[in-house]
Amino acid sequence: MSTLIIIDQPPYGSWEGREALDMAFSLAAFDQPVSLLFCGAGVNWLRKGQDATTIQQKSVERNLAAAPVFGVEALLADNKACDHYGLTEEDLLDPVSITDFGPELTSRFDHVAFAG
Amino acid sequence: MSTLIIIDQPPYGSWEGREALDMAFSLAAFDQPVSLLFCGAGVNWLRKGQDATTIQQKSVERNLAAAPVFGVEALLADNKACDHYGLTEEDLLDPVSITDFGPELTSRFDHVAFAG
Amino acid sequence: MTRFKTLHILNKPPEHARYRLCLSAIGPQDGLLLTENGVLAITQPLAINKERCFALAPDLEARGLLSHVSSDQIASFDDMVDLTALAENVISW
Amino acid sequence: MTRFKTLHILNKPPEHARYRLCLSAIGPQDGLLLTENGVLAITQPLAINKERCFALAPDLEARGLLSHVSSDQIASFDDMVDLTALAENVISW
Amino acid sequence: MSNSLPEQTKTPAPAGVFTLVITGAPYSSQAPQTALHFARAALAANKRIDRVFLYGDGVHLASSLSTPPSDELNLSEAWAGFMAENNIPGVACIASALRRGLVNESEMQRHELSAFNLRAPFEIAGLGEWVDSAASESRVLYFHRGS
Amino acid sequence: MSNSLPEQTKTPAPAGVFTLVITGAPYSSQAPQTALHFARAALAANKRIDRVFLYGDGVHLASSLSTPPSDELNLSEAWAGFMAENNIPGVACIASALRRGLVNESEMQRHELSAFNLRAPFEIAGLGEWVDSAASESRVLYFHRGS
Repeated sequence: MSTLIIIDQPPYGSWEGREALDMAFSLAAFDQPVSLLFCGAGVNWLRKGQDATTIQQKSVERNLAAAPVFGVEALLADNKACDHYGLTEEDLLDPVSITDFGPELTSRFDHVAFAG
Repeated sequence: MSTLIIIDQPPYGSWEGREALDMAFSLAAFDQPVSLLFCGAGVNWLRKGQDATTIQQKSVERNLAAAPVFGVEALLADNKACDHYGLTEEDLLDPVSITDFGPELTSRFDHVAFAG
Repeated sequence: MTRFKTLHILNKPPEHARYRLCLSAIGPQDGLLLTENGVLAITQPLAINKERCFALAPDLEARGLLSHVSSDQIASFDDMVDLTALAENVISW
Repeated sequence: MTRFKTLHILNKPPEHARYRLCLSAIGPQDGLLLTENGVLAITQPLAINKERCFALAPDLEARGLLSHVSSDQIASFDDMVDLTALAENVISW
Repeated sequence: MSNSLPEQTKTPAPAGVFTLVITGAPYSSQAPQTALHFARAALAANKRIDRVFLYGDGVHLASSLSTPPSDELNLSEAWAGFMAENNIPGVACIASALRRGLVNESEMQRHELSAFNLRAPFEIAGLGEWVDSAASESRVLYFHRGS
Repeated sequence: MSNSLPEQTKTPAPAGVFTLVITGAPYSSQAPQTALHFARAALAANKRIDRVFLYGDGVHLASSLSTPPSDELNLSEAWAGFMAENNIPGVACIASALRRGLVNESEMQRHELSAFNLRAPFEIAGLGEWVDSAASESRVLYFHRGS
């Protein structure tokens, strides 16, 4: 049973991405294989240099950096979406791999889910 | 003070359109000039022959038919959106006028609002 | 009853970002079930074989679209149960 | 402080249907203020004069985009108050 | 419906057990309504529903205070009745619920709140309940908002 | 910010009074947070806020039971405090509120509910309050969800 959790919403504007992260961390905590995929506007989660102090939220960078430690197998980012937002490999947080969204990717998992 | 309430969400899938209608009816009830504009997927509110009995909701057709009676000045539908959904004048509920969405339209009103 | 590799359940209108995302994830052995706002897709050109694309009857009816679809493509909730039970995987968009 | 005919406040990302709707409603004497998810628009080509397009500083900062915008285009909440008070009309998308 | 596609080479047994995850709120999205219609059809087809899990905005379905106009379906009531009749456990995710003001009696006491508003038979529990379903043979279906 | 566009020929006095309409829920959208930052800046600039109106999913901001984790801002509490300090009335639309399970003491009694969960100083009233603002000289600003 391997799970792919998809985040397609940008950070800070809604809680959906945070709740997706909680899903992934919970699976990992129970030793279930899980990966995270960022696509669409969701790739903006992965930009370096975020600081959400002024909007009184917690920056998501630290959460994401902790993902491999907590046992999340991979952080994946859709190639086209990164291009669309001008994100090159250098702009992205460290543990992220660029990939291509499509049926080949999703069919590698038994269970594919969004948080909302 | 004239108001334009815009509905850009399709019916039944969310409550936003119903709550937009309530806004328009309230303004009209207090004798404030108000029109409704349907654009994007919102033009699907205007298709004849809706029957929401099986999904246990109230059909929106009757509400819309009542709009002129309640004092809503105009029901407007965006031309391009109607085209996109294959809606011709014949397919639309009676009191609707087709118009072009854009700055010329919105600038005719003092107050332009969405329900959500 | 058809058994798909992945059944994609789509409840978003064509303007929605996830609508496009869903369409780009449909593989050659997959099926598409349109529900709620998703049934509006049947007014649009879809790059998927009609034999693999269904729409939920009550949602079509609510939106005045029952006559827009051939009866082969119309699914009841009973059909939805069968489709989801038989598919190898299901993705709700 | 600039006085616009209509000030458009946009808080949706470029993938959102209402983002496109907003851009199609901007007249020649109008201004655009990007807030929340809307600040992602500054990563995209926009058909609006830079002198009429602003983005909220705290939202840019949160999303790591402060350095992507020239200082003329960066608005504080104080600027937002002035822009909305001075405009003839305001539309929140 | 047609019956046209060839069967796949790999043909596992059809799912007999479903878990329904509802993330769309009632009176905001159609998700709880669609999920209830699906749930009824599933039981009619002799499938089992092991759990209904409310997540994100979906936790509002468990409110005991939701009071729609009398000519509209009370979705919280309809869901609670369906679950009680068919012995299906309903769980609202605790993290989603607390943020959104949905609490049971013990959370009320723990956080010194003035009231509780969780409708029986819904309970409050962690994401572990969802992991439990995801890790089992159960087919997990999601009902999200549609706009 | 630049100061580049020519002034319009028609130049009405700048708005001195604002009405804030919040339609996005806390812990689901950023709307209540952005509105609060705006409201603080407006008062600092000597503007007046005649009313905060909660509509649609925005009514959840008036919940007295919302309990985010201790390291997250409690938005309901922050808004209630801001309104009390500055004598700004806050109104949740009654139709939106009842559907979504947000009730005050008198609605609890009228509908024979088990509890109430409206946080003071928020009140419950009809859309007439919004019409009142829309028909006045007040500038009505909307804070919707952003996704």
